[in-house]
Amino acid sequence: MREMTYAQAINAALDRALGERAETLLYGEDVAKWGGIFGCTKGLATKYGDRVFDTPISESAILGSAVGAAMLGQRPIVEIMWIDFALVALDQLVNQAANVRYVSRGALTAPLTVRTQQGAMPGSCAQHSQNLEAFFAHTPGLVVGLPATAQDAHDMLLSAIWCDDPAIVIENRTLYFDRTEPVALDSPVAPVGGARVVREGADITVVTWSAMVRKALAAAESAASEGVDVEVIDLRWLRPLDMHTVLSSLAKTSRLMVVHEANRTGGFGAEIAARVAEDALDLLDAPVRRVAVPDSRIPAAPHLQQALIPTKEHIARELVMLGKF
Amino acid sequence: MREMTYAQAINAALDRALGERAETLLYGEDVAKWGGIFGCTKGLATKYGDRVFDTPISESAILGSAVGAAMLGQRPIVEIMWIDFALVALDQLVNQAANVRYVSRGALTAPLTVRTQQGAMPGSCAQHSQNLEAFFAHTPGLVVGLPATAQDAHDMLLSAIWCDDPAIVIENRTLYFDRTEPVALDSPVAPVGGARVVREGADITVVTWSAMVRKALAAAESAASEGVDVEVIDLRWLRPLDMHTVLSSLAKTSRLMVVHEANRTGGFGAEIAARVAEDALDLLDAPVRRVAVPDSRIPAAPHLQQALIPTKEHIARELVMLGKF
Amino acid sequence: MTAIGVLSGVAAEPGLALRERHCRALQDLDLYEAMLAIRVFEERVRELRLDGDVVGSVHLEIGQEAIPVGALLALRPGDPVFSTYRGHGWALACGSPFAAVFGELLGRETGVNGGRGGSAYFSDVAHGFYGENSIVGAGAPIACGAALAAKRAKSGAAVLTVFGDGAMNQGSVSEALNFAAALKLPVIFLCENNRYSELTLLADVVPSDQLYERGGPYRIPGVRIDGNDARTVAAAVAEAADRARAGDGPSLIEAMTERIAGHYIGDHEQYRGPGELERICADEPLVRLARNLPTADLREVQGRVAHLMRRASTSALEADLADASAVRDHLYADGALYA
Amino acid sequence: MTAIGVLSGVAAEPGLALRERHCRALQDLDLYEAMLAIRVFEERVRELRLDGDVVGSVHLEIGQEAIPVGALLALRPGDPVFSTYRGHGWALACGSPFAAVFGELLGRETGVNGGRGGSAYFSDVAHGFYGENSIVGAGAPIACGAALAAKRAKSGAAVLTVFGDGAMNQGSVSEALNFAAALKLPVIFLCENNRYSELTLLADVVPSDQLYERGGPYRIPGVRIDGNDARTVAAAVAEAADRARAGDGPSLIEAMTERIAGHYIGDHEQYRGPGELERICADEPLVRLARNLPTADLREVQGRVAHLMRRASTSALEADLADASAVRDHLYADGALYA
Ligand SMILES: Cc1ncc(C[n+]2csc(CCOP(=O)(O)OP(=O)(O)O)c2C)c(N)n1
Ligand SMILES: Cc1ncc(C[n+]2csc(CCOP(=O)(O)OP(=O)(O)O)c2C)c(N)n1
Ligand SMILES: [Mg+2]
Ligand SMILES: [Mg+2]
Repeated sequence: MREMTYAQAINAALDRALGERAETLLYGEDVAKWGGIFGCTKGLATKYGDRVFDTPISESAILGSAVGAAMLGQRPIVEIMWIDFALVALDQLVNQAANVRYVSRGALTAPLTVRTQQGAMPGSCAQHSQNLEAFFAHTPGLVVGLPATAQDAHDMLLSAIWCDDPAIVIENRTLYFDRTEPVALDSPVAPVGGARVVREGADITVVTWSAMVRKALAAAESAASEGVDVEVIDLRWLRPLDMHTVLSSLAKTSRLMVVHEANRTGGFGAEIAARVAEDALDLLDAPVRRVAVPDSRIPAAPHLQQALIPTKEHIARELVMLGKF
Repeated sequence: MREMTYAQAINAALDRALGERAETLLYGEDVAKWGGIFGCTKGLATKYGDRVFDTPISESAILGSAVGAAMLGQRPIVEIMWIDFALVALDQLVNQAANVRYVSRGALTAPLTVRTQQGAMPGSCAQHSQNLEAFFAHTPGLVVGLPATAQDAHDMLLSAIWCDDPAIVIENRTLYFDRTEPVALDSPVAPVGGARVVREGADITVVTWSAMVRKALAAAESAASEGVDVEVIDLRWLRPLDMHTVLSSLAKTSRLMVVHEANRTGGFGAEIAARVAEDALDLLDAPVRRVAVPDSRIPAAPHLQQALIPTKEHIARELVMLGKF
Repeated sequence: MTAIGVLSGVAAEPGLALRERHCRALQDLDLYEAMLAIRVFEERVRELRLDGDVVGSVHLEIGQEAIPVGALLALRPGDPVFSTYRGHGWALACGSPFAAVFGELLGRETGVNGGRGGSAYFSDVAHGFYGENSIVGAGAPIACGAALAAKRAKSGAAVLTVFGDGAMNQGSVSEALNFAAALKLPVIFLCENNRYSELTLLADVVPSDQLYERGGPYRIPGVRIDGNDARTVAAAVAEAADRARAGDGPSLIEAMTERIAGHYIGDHEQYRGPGELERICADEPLVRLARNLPTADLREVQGRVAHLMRRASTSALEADLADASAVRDHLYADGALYA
Repeated sequence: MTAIGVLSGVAAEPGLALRERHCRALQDLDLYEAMLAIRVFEERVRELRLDGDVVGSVHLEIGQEAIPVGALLALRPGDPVFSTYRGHGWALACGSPFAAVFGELLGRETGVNGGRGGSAYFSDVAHGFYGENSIVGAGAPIACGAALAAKRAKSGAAVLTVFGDGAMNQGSVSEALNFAAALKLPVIFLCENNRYSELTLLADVVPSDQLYERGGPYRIPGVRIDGNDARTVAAAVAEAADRARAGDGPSLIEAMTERIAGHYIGDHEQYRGPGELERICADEPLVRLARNLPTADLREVQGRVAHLMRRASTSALEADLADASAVRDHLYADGALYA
């Protein structure tokens, strides 16, 4: 175990992937010579030479070439600096990468990994603040993960790279540097998928992911002091989706809250709620509650962002209300 | 009332918009000189001159220029030939158009209309078969409508054009020519929004849209013969979303089915289910049921498509099962 | 009779064997035979489409056959080829068996992709055909990736990506040109300029229709060639492939041609001017080449090709429909990922 | 003292008044004053960012001021301007009041967009500033649309869109070039070539760094100019604007410059070679112009500018934070659409 930041854990995972698998490539804007705008890829170009390189600001070329290189046996790891920028080239993931294996009945595959990050940060503008995981989670053929901890930033990235299908790992930049955590670096690479109960509780199941995991955990502590015992599930992967863990928890708690930073309507929280309404309606003792950004664009000013984005206090209030329902 | 196809109704709406509003423009690939690949824009270039024009195959330029022209007071109506192609230029709708009004506090606006069409048709390939309404419905700032009838193809398009915000009208090409319907052409233009009960029934509420409306209606007839009385709601607009009509119906039926052609996970059916699980859980006497394409890419061969896409028979079976729950 | 067998008619799965051949070693009659095979294949597809055996949009390459034939004579086995939806001829030129491509269009289990791809989006990697693409321009960046892989593997492969004139206005193609040139990738950008994009004349939507110049700002050598002459195409592709294999980066070839069967089957072609079709039909590759070939030789080749295509389409028609119970297979490598 | 008042310091809301002026009518001292105003504005922004009053990514245009000043001297009121996230100077050159731009960055109700836009994505349509854009390249197609509107309205307006050197590799910019040229739109593509995109040298990701050539295949006249000289910029923009207004279509101007304050505040600029910053600082627009101006005049201008910026930033700091209760307003024209 080594103490490291989420960003350093990513770096370690990339280092391991490049070291262990000769067919990996790492590229994107600014990733090589200077190690990435967030430093996640620092030192890798020096260590791995031209397998790590900088690209022009051409997301279609980045993603498209990843598809082609993957078809020919490479295992490209490409960076889309902000998830918002994926929208200039979404075709290459949704129309191209996702189809390769299916349409060719496995004769061709596209085992590429996209690393990107998302979310609002104080001052970030409306074009750099979106949480777009729902777009990818709605795309059959893709694998979608959102690590919430340094350990998962490391492990899930490796799982994605090892995965034989196109995967997108959506990081959250508020997590990159904000603290260090002990990270185990040499465990075997796990297959993609699997949620995790990160706090046990008897009264409410909170399903959440990415940066909201910590807020939910903190809110659960507040709620505990008001007598509401909250179980928190870090969903980790949206595709494949581990409903088993969610439903097992719900069997115990009978109350469901989903928390995400994406805006509510059409967010992936809807899918969790829908699955429960379909497959486990009887388990529910109270209405499902989604805590999310209301349907709005995201303003830049921090105090305006705060008025929209669920805070720990906001989640705690909702938990207490749901617990007392 | 005039008998016309869905495609002709679109043509009539465009004709009216161009005729009544001098600030409208109509452009896209193949739309002008030869009236569009589906003939929806036939005759309009001759009638309205250079306000109707053909563009290069440049979706970013088409959508981006629509944003800019709209900011400067025009009311562009642009065509994206297949919704799948929107993915090469989604930035211009999600990062650009949707932000214009909000970020400028209304000093700038982007009243553009995108006409596009979607869905599978026998033989259509995986890159021409997707149903992507959920992407747009998840985007605050956009207006999203899916007309199911010739009358709505006309009326909703006009509502979208008259709307002072960016709107996308998603047509379905299986509806373009398959029959004629009487269409009223001169009614006042309604504001966007509003679902419609298209069949009354007491036992199950089916919420559906676009090409699935007719299948659901036909399935409802079959179910009726087995004693299940189905209410069918044509949702029409996903954004704004008329939950009032859905919940009023559900208050009567206590059973909800959502039917759509998009693949299940993350489809907009999840949102309907989630809203009900949040706001009207008590109304439900049975689990919510989503009938949708399973999470798959869409194969070209018609018999393979049929194995995935809900048919009338399939929906009817599900209705009977849900009715007997 | 001089044809030396670009049609491997004796094999179990008849197709074209162009990659192993060299253009200069072939007679005009061989070139004719290869192009005719594609032509007759597509004419048969048209019949099947009009009969309703094949459904959906079908884009024929009729009139443009000299480009795939010429190009594949210049390529080697192992050189990946990426085409557009107008790709039957490209697959065949790569060596895809006629019956397997018929089968694909017919949704047969024996189709190259078991009916998943259909006319507009199939691949046949066993023959180096990395597939069609139904998103205009999308194949260009993908081919760059294949070239990146080839470069890394030092495989000596040259990658060919084909697209239409209209595709040159798609941003992804510009990005691919710069990307390939910046990284000196072994890729050949081949633009089939048939002057039309669906219903629209290229000249109506570009300030200049000299598309080979589009590589200029990226220092990509560009040539405009007669795309209706297979030897000319082969020479240009061979030069570009040499450049690619030598590590000198991408090339852009603008092959001037005409499609003489509409954008897709069912296109009324109202956009044609008076006499236009007659004019272009008089110069299409088969007509042009046939002029100097003995009638008896032509007859023999035509007979052989017709026979093969009848056999291939019949065998495809007789094959089983793709197994619908497997329709959800192959979404992921691992079944556990379907959840 | 020769300055004739590009700083409208007496108005209620001080800002730059360039659009009404003509470059030739101005003295060097006026140009100095205008560029200095932007410089001092941004230096104050840097202080506010480092103090934590402004938060988030802030991209300064320090070193590039001659481009917005020159360009706006060549434009007329009513000519829409679209910039990138590096846009403070562009807004100011358009005439946005200093205090309102400070206010925007500070999240004040008085900010041009009440804090919704922030440093990287604000607009000020009242001054013809149609806004920044934080998606690289996205402003180019949008500007084409503005030009389309201007053309239809026969307003005689020329539209200016600004982007960086790195943006030239974004597909949407290529699409915009072709689109504008095909439609002969009155738009000026102005590329601020500061040689870097974030941490990456342009030269490392393009086969040729002669970006003005990128318009060639579209027959768009392209020039490379000294972007550190406001008069040169004004002349090039004036020529392009004349072409636009005459109906002769777009132009591409590559203005060579250097940013001397990093990609954003906090950039460690490790990518600089030894002596690089010193070299470029010796030729930055203010230093260059100051060389031939009397010290006393410079002092006076500097004093006036400093005073104005202090006043403007103070008034912004004293203004109320944007009203958070209105945070959901303006998503749609019609409240009923929020459902
Ligand atoms: C991104 C995208 N936009 C539009 C289309 C619709 N479309 C299919 S083929 C075509 C015309 C392409 O013309 P060209 O590139 O000249 O190729 P050709 O069909 O002539 O071979 C268009 C516009 C598409 N498939 N993808
Ligand atoms: C589509 C897209 N890709 C990537 C980015 C991230 N990004 C922001 S600024 C920038 C560099 C742009 O460089 P250049 O165009 O030269 O402009 P400069 O910053 O030098 O003014 C990048 C890559 C983005 N904002 N949008
Ligand atoms: Mg063409
Ligand atoms: Mg730059």
